[in-house]
Amino acid sequence: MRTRGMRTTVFRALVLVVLVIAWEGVTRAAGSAFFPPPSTILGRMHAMWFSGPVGTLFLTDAAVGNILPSLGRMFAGFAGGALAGVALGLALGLSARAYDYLDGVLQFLRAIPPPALVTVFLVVFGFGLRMQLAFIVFSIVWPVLLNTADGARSVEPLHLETCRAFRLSRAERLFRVVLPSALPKMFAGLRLALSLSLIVMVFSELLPGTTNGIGFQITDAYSTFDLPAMWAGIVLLGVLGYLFNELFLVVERRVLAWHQAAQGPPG
Amino acid sequence: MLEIDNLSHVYGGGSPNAHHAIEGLNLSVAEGELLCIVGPSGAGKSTLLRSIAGLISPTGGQIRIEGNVVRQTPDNLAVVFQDYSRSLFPWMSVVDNVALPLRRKNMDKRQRREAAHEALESVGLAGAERKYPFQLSGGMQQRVAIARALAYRPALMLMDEPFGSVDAQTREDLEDLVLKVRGHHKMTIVLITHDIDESVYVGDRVVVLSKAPAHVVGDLKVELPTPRDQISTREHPDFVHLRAEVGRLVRGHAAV
Amino acid sequence: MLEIDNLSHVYGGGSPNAHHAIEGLNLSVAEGELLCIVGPSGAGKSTLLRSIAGLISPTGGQIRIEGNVVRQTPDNLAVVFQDYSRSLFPWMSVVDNVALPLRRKNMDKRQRREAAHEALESVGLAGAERKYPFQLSGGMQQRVAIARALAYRPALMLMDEPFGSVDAQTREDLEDLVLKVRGHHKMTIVLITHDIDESVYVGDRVVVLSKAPAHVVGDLKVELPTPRDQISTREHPDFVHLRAEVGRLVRGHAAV
Amino acid sequence: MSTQTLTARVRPAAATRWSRRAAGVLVFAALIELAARTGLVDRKFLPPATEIVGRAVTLAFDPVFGGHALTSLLAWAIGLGLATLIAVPLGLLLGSVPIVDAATRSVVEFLRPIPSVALIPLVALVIGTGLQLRVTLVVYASLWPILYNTMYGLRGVDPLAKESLRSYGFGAAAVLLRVSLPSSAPFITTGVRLAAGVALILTVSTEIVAGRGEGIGVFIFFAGIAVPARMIDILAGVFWVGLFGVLVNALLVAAERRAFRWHHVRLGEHS
Amino acid sequence: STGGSTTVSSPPSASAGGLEKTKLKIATLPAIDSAAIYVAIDQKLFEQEGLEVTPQVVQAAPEAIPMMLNGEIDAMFGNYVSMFQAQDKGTLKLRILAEGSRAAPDSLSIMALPNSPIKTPKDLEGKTINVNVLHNFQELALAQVLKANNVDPNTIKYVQVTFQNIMPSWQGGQIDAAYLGEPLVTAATSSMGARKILDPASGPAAEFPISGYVSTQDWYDKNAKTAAAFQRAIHNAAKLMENNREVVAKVLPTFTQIDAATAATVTFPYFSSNDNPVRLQRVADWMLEAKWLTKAIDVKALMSPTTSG
Ligand SMILES: Nc1ncnc2c1ncn2[C@@H]1O[C@H](COP(=O)(O)OP(=O)(O)OP(=O)(O)O)[C@@H](O)[C@H]1O
Ligand SMILES: Nc1ncnc2c1ncn2[C@@H]1O[C@H](COP(=O)(O)OP(=O)(O)OP(=O)(O)O)[C@@H](O)[C@H]1O
Ligand SMILES: [Mg+2]
Ligand SMILES: [Mg+2]
Repeated sequence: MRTRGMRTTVFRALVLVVLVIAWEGVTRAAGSAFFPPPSTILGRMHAMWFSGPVGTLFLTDAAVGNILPSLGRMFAGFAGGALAGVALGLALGLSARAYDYLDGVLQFLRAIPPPALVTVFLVVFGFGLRMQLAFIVFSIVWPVLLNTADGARSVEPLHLETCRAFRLSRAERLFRVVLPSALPKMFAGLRLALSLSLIVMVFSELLPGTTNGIGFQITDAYSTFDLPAMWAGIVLLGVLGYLFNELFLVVERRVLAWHQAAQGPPG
Repeated sequence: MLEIDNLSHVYGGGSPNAHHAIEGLNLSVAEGELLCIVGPSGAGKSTLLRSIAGLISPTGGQIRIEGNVVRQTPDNLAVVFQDYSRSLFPWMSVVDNVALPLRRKNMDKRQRREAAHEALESVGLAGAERKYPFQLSGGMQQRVAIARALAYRPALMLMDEPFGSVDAQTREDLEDLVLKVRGHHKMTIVLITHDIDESVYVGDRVVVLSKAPAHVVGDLKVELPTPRDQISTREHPDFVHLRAEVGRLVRGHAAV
Repeated sequence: MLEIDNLSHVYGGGSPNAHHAIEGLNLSVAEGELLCIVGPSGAGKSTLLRSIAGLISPTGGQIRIEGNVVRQTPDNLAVVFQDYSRSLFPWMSVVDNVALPLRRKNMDKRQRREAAHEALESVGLAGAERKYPFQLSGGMQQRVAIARALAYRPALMLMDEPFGSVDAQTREDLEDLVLKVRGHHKMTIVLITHDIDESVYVGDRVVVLSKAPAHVVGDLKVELPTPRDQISTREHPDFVHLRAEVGRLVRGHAAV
Repeated sequence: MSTQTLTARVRPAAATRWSRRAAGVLVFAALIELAARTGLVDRKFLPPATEIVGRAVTLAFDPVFGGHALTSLLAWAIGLGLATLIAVPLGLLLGSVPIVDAATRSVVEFLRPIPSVALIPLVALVIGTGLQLRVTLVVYASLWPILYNTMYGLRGVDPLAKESLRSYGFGAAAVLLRVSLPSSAPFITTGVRLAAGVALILTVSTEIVAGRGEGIGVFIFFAGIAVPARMIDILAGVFWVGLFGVLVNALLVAAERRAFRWHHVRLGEHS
Repeated sequence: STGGSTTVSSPPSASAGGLEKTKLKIATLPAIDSAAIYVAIDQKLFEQEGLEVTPQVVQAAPEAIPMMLNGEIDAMFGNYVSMFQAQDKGTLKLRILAEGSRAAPDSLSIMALPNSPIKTPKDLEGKTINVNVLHNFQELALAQVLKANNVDPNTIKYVQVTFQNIMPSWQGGQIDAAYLGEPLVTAATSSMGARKILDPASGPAAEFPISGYVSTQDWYDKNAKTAAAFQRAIHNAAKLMENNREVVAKVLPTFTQIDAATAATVTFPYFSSNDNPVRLQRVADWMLEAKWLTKAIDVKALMSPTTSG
């Protein structure tokens, strides 16, 4: 078990190394200013963010001033969106009434491109953090909501009958039966929402009045044609996304241990 | 305790392939009675059970429990479903599965665990508490479902072929267990079985249903000495006679 | 045809709560033989069957079919699972469920349908072809699973408590059906059952397994006259004797 | 939460359901109307719902707007179609062959959080800025919901169903196509529904940033740079986008209900 | 209703032969500054040069650079600050084909709402002001003008606010003073009673060059004669526009969101009718001073002499 885990890790690292080398080769050969080689990008990342004093864990002021606020926004938005998505999704999945009343409006909102509503957001929420959070929550809530609703609707009917036969209370049915069996599908939605929250965090930093953040640095870099800096931002997002995803999978493996074990080996 | 009045159930009513599962079924069960129901496969036995439990609403007739018309699941009821493996919650350990319904009772966490433990022990699963359902054999899962219902100590217990997946020895033990529990806690039990011997051995009464649409074609009182005993009861001349009688009824109506 | 050599299976190997389901099991089945396996609940019968079918790989020992070591699912094999309801595909009608495996045979669509239809008819489900599994009663679902295996006409058929959910009459019919099909198509059959009478009635041989970890504790040749007959065979003195013998073996080892 | 009663999961009459939906929408519209009319928000920036809808209706007969809408629709349809065609097989592969998943995971997870805005200049440079730019970005963004719902859907397939087919000698590919795919199809469809929304958003958003003259997004952009900004036009455009989203979702749900009747009937949602 | 195209003198002989390329695609912005190219089309000035020019409206200038690099367009209308940054970073080997617009008095303005405490330029210290894009010509010009007014430009906080959201942010108090261009200046004055605090295009930044028509050095090397013809047409258009508001007002509604009524009242920028490396060099020098460039740029080397009359 453990050795197999080791082997896939090594394998994955190998694939990664090969790809990065290929990337370096291709970009060097192409020599386009728009596609700097990864070594240049890494150099820039180091200079911009990771060449600080030991006291701040090598983080520079730019890193502290941009990466941390971005992460804060992202996590707050993710938490809000996930919570709202789960709550609404459960309501929609469990209650035909709630579904009927809300379906039309939610499907309408879901299709709306947030960039078109910036002015409305601005007027309703004002400049800055509140608007950014509203923006993130509004954008990431949908995958969680839809997948949770799907999960709550697809609970094994005999499980529900068992609940009714033993007259479990609503709360017990919700927390001990519906939620656990919807959990695998919810996690698919949460995993989508996690990386989406990084993306929308970048979008939210394009909004009027933003003065810091990874997304802010990316757009500022592009508007001044500092392409290595833009790529540094992109790579940072990729790395962060990768790390968050790994973290997410650890949580998922713990929470869904029964599910994976019951499913047996994949294939 | 339980009265069923002219019960009918039609699946897919209105559609061209509607299925009349039950038609004009009358039955009443006294408090504390253990009623066995036998009948051909697909007759409508499980449908009847679901109706009693208030899980489906009959398309005709009425079911009353202690005088009240069943509109939703009555209080103090436990069901052992025929599809036992699907009725267990895969994300809970065996003991949690058994303890879950006990939250309805006034019991604290420790008491619930103890009751669950005791029930599991009584069905011969003392070592399996911490396992998950998928780690158990078919027969063991079935016994978990039985333990869950037993631990609940309901006033009315509905069992749908509860011993179908266990070996002969275990089956006999479980039959005796049900008889014992019934005696201790004054439960009313409705038990569906395909085993004619079993129906006569555990039942106070055996009701034979016809092929679909199901209605009662035989209703036999079992007057064998109590406590029953696996060897002497089965050798009792009345047992042999009743068994033959039930067999005849089942066969006669299965063939129609 | 089938040889099992010192088979062992451990679930969750390495972990502290590893479970030895099978240990040092030896068994061989001749071509065309109908072998019945009986044993206590949780012994490891289903595990044995899964190993033969190549669905799990044993942690020790070897299984050979026609001389070839089983590494993956062997050709020309059919399984009736104990948890029959989950083994049916809910998105397919009953007839499609039965016809699906026939795609492995050289049959066109019409032939597959016909074969499926015929198999369903033989298990008494002629009217249910167009229904979906969830619209059937438990016993009917079980018969669909049997029909699927029968329609396939495998060289080796593995059946895990195939008649557990049907009524007495249907059960007898199905037993005779299996005997008939076996005679016509020269199948080798391994059948797990909890019904000791059944094991003696249908089996050419009855193997008794011990409690977990399972190994063979009894291996009885059944030499009853063929063709078997539900009434005369069961009255045959050898039948009564063998039945008692098997019962003793099961009980003796269940109690250990 | 009506499952405690006998009528649990029995869907009420279609008329009831539609009137409830209409009620929900009306309440929503009334809230906007009120917010604008009472001055809770400046109606310069959020005009009353009736005015928005009125403007949307006149837009429907405006051939210029029609042209914009058709352009967007085309990009949306091609993008979503391609995303589905790519993501479902890819999801089946990643979900069923762990080694491929392991090998590609770092790359996939690295790519996923890259925002499409950052990609616009790069993609534009490599493949140009026409329809292909929009379609590429739409595919890139709407791929993920389908891919993940496919992968997670596969995990939920009953192992015994898979074993059943395997035992008849079917290979891994056949089991994947005949058991795993149909069994997870309802959840994959949910992914497609999600992706349809994402694709719509991406189409319009890309147009707002880099539309090159055509598309609803361009219409919205131009309304925004007018002085004063024509909020009513922006919101009327948004209204059509939202309505289209509702329509597409309803169609997908109806198609799903037809195609996967077994799923819904078994769950007791008699339609 | 043409504005008298016959008055423009141009040597048709020059265009007759030898053009490397006659069909041009040029990226433009939906803003007044881009007017010259539309006037040139409207007045058939390109035709006279033997050119057929198709404008391609883009929503922001940086968007056009990839298009120019992959050959989708031949040239673009962009602001010098961005272009010099691109040149400096090596993203682009720049070639300026023709100058475009320069700030005219009152075409840009720092404004305050009527009830704002900001009255004089000095009051701007420490205040938040919007810009369309950070680190661009707006900041560059304002910094010079503030210095000339004894205000420390470094105390100003700039926030990037998209065009459409300037008004709501301003009214919502999220910016203290607004940095507006036309037609917003006119609109804010007339509809909100906003007061002008400072003209960022005055004093040292008077006639500040904003945007021009640029292409790549590579393209220029291959199409020198076409470039010259293009430059002539643009300059001729600018000459035409100098004393003739109508030719401009006529084209504005076709590519901007400015209606005819507004077009008649807004303040236009200056449109350059010749190329002048000296005034353009100022932009590069200020950028270097602001450390927006890593090395000096010799603007003259990027320009061609004016060939039009
Ligand atoms: N959900 C359903 N939709 C349509 N028909 C159904 C449904 N459930 C059961 N039926 C039909 O109703 C009849 C009675 O089913 P039921 O499950 O009550 O039989 P049963 O007596 O329990 O049989 P068994 O002994 O095989 O379990 C069967 O013919 C079955 O096909
Ligand atoms: N996936 C699993 N993980 C761990 N333990 C398992 C697993 N499957 C089965 N077991 C254990 O292996 C033992 C044998 O199981 P098996 O299903 O083979 O029994 P069986 O003889 O078929 O019993 P029954 O007659 O009750 O079906 C049981 O004790 C069970 O708990
Ligand atoms: Mg039943
Ligand atoms: Mg078993």
